[in-house]
Amino acid sequence: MKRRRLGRGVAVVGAGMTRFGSFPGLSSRDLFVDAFQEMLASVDNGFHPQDIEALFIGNFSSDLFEKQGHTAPIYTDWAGLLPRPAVRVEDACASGGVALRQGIQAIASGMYDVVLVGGVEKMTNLPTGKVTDALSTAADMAYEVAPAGFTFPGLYAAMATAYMHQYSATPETLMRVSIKNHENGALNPKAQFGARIRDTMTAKKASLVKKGLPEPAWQDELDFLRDERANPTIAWPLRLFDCSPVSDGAALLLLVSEDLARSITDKPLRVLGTGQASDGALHNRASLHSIPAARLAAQEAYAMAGIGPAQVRVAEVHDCFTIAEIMASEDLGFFQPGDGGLAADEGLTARNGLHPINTSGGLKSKGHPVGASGVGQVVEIWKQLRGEAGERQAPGNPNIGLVHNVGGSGQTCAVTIFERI
Amino acid sequence: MKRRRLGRGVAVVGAGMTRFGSFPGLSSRDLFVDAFQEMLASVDNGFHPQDIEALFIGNFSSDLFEKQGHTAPIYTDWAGLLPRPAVRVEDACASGGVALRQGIQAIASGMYDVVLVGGVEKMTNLPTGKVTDALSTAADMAYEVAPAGFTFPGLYAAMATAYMHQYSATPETLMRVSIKNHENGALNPKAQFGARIRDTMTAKKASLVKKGLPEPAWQDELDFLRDERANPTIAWPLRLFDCSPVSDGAALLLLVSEDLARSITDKPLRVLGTGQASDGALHNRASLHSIPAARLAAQEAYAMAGIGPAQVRVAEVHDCFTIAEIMASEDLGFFQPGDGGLAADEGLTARNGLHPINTSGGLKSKGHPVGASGVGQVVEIWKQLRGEAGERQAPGNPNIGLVHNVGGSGQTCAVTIFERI
Amino acid sequence: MNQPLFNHASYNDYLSQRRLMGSRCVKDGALYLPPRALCAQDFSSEMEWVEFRGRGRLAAFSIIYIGPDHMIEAGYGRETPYCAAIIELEEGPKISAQLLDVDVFRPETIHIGMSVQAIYIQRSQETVLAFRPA
Amino acid sequence: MNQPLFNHASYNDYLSQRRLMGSRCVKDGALYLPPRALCAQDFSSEMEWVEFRGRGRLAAFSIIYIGPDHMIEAGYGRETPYCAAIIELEEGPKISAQLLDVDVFRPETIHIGMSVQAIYIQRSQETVLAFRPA
Ligand SMILES: [Zn+2]
Ligand SMILES: [Zn+2]
Repeated sequence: MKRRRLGRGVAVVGAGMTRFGSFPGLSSRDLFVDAFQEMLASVDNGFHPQDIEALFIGNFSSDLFEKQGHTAPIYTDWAGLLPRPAVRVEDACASGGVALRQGIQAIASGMYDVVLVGGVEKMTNLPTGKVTDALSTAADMAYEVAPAGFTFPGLYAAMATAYMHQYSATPETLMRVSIKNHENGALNPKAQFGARIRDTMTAKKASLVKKGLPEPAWQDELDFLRDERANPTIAWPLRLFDCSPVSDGAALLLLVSEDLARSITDKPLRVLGTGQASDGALHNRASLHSIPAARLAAQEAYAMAGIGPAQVRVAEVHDCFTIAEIMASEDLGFFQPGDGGLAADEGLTARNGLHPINTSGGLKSKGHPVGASGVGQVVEIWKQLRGEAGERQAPGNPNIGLVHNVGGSGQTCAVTIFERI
Repeated sequence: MKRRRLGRGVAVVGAGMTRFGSFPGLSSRDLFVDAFQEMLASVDNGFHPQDIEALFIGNFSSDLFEKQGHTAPIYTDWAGLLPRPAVRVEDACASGGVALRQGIQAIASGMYDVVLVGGVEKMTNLPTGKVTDALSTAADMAYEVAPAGFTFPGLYAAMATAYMHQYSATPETLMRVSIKNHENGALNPKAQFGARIRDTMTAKKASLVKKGLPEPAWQDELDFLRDERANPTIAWPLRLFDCSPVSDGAALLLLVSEDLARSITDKPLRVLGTGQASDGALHNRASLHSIPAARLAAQEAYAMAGIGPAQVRVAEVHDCFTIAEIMASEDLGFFQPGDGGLAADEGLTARNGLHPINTSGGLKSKGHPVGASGVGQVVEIWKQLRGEAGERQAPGNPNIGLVHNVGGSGQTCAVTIFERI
Repeated sequence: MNQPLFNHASYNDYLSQRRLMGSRCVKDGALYLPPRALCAQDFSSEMEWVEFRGRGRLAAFSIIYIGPDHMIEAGYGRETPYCAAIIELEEGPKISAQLLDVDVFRPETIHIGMSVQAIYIQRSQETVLAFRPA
Repeated sequence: MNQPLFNHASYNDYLSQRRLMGSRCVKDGALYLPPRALCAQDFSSEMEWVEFRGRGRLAAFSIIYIGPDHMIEAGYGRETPYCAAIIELEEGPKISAQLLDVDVFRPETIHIGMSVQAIYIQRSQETVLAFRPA
């Protein structure tokens, strides 16, 4: 593994995001401006918005979701930042994580000292069927979607069958990931779902009883999640609560060259390492029970950072589906191949576990406005490493955090590691 | 104007493109592979494709044109370059020129030594009405297209009325730009239109006579272009021959850190300067008879290059419409505001003129596969500065060339300057 | 603070009431049409609604023979072209809109600088801002 | 050199003749299904057509209850789910296709590793490659 270097250091000095959710009447430019205002408010010390020199914005498909292309200059205009150069970056659901890398490279190149990195998606204007179709375009339409009828839940479900076949994991393991992420999300005011699955179950029970229907015999969340009526199958073996929702949202980061960082905030995050890799359609991969591009991206990021997985104290991983979080926990080296499921069962990825994963609630509970997700992950790492995550703060004053952002079923993966300095 | 610098030098050492045109049965990945093979063949000295470390690919909207998103890893796969990181860059018709800037920044950052920069668009699968609608998404759908019914020809036509009102130019000036670019394109085997307008006129005359119809009284090309039947109005004052066509095509460049350049080719082009700027919807601009973002991008590129317009020996400018070339020739400083039309009338932008513009035929005659156009411009500069442009070679052994790539009606402009070293 | 959000949805709501409403920065008076939530001059988000009179002058235009889908559905085409225009309002902001009641077959009769007045038209169940000569 | 281009259009043409055709690199024998024009191993463009036998084994699958538009149009839905599968062909390449003639309501009866055989089905006027248990 070649060890890559940046020409100069890059730091995150500000971060903001909208709540993720469904916001009728708000367009993507409204969301962008909301996140921009929160980002501005996050900056501790002196900073003037006019110091921003360029924008790099991840967005999967405003083309299909809002019938609007060429959005980067629109957001720039609406944020009052004309005539700054503005670039839209697209790698499906990894658009945000890849936009972050463009911002990092732009500063390291010496061209710019201060850049804005963003991610935004407005998905809920379309009916669900059209959303499914739009998301399908992140897979190979000619060779995955058209002939096989694969959808995104279907592709991850196929990985789940391969994983379960290889390692004898069960659907209950997937359910525990969902339960854990909803626990975390319930503590995150920015999350789309504010309820723990236990609360959802209790509310549903009460509602059924109120309607004069028999009270379901759910003993615990697993019982609830095993019930086809409560948790219908979307793409076997994945059910509704294995899937992240359809969301609107925006997230923004302020990046500067490292020498400027302390003039802007007392607790900057330094970019320690970053990696990215690509892959073909799911069927073309050597492994169907892990995401090879994630392994390569992580290796590159670790090599650049000069650390290993054991030093990562908190991680936001791309849990578009529950199986994805389990594979990620292995692909990132937190657990051996095949042990990710066991780790989830044993609570090792909980907030107070050995490897806290998705303290934000993850895409599953926080929401998944696809182009914004990779940037939203960094917003959580920003809060965790600065000790500002409130009730969901991971213990032990974590100083190193990682984000793992996957596009499609793994055709793209970007991994970036941050250290509080 | 802040003078920007790159952390290290960047050079173009290879370039290739497909012919631009309408190619039924060829998808964008076929076009990409074609251009990739020609790029590989263009490299003089030792180079192995596996040395490519990352890809930056401009594409406006495969989402709408081909119903396929997340194309960057697909092209990477089809070119045999997995698992290289691959980034799609979108700024409407400036996607190619902006992708080039990402490649430049990636090398200057120290992250990569060898990158592939590409642009690709497959437009001709859709019927013309759908193409018009897809291109409209590069304007503000809510505030330009929906209320006013503006199309892209319409927006440039509005600039033409503002220009003509300001400077008393006439439609004949626009026609002379078209005639000149078709003259150049007729000498470019990669051009969509292989015929000079005079040849088209002669052929049309012959065809009418053959059908037993009266011979039209066209004395010259201007007569022909003034005839509504031969050259129908699309968006007054712009007619068919003022507009670039709907095209398929791909173009690719090999970029390396400057210290590697001579090991790969004997005649590399160094990136001397680059600039980019953004703007709002057309109606929001201070000037309607020039493109402010182009002026700013050019100023930034000149400042970085340490040269002025007089030193540019050959330029490819974004003539999506004839009026755009005239405004570009002023925005880039080749002529004073209002003198661009006169310069076109006097032939100063012809191949052997003071400021040769669009020796390739420009978007007008070479074709305009929107995401590929900004990269295709660099392919022409590559040929001109290396003295490999054949019959359309600009005289005087030009050593400095410029590309000017506009997105939308000027919401984005990227300008990059190259020097043969 | 229970006023409508300064965005496109509110702008359209006002248009359906035949009112042309933008926003004004309370701090520096900058005017935005369509309305914005954030001032591009000073990044203030203290905005107030302001009604525009709808009077202005023609800044640029085109007669469009091949329109987008929604204009074709509205009956426009090669034999029935329409005038798309940029209007500079008296209050300062410029805006794109259809210019009606002009002779689209004699564009030389349409003059940049001519005075225009806002009107409200119905197009596929929506109220749309347009202009006509004043 | 007058052979069909090694691309999707040709692949589909062959499918409509109920033939499963890919490409093989003449220099190093690398196999591509669907066909490619450029070899990812040695960047050679010297390719030849090769016919696949259509026999393979199941590598991964899902039973899909909410499909994309074209599958809904083909009659699939919540009450009529279908099996989307990844098949590893005997010759090596893997491919995505529908797996028919399996009990979609008892997915435990569908086994990774089971032998499958290509069939050709008609879906909205196109010939589509699918598989069934061998
Ligand atoms: Zn203000
Ligand atoms: Zn080979």
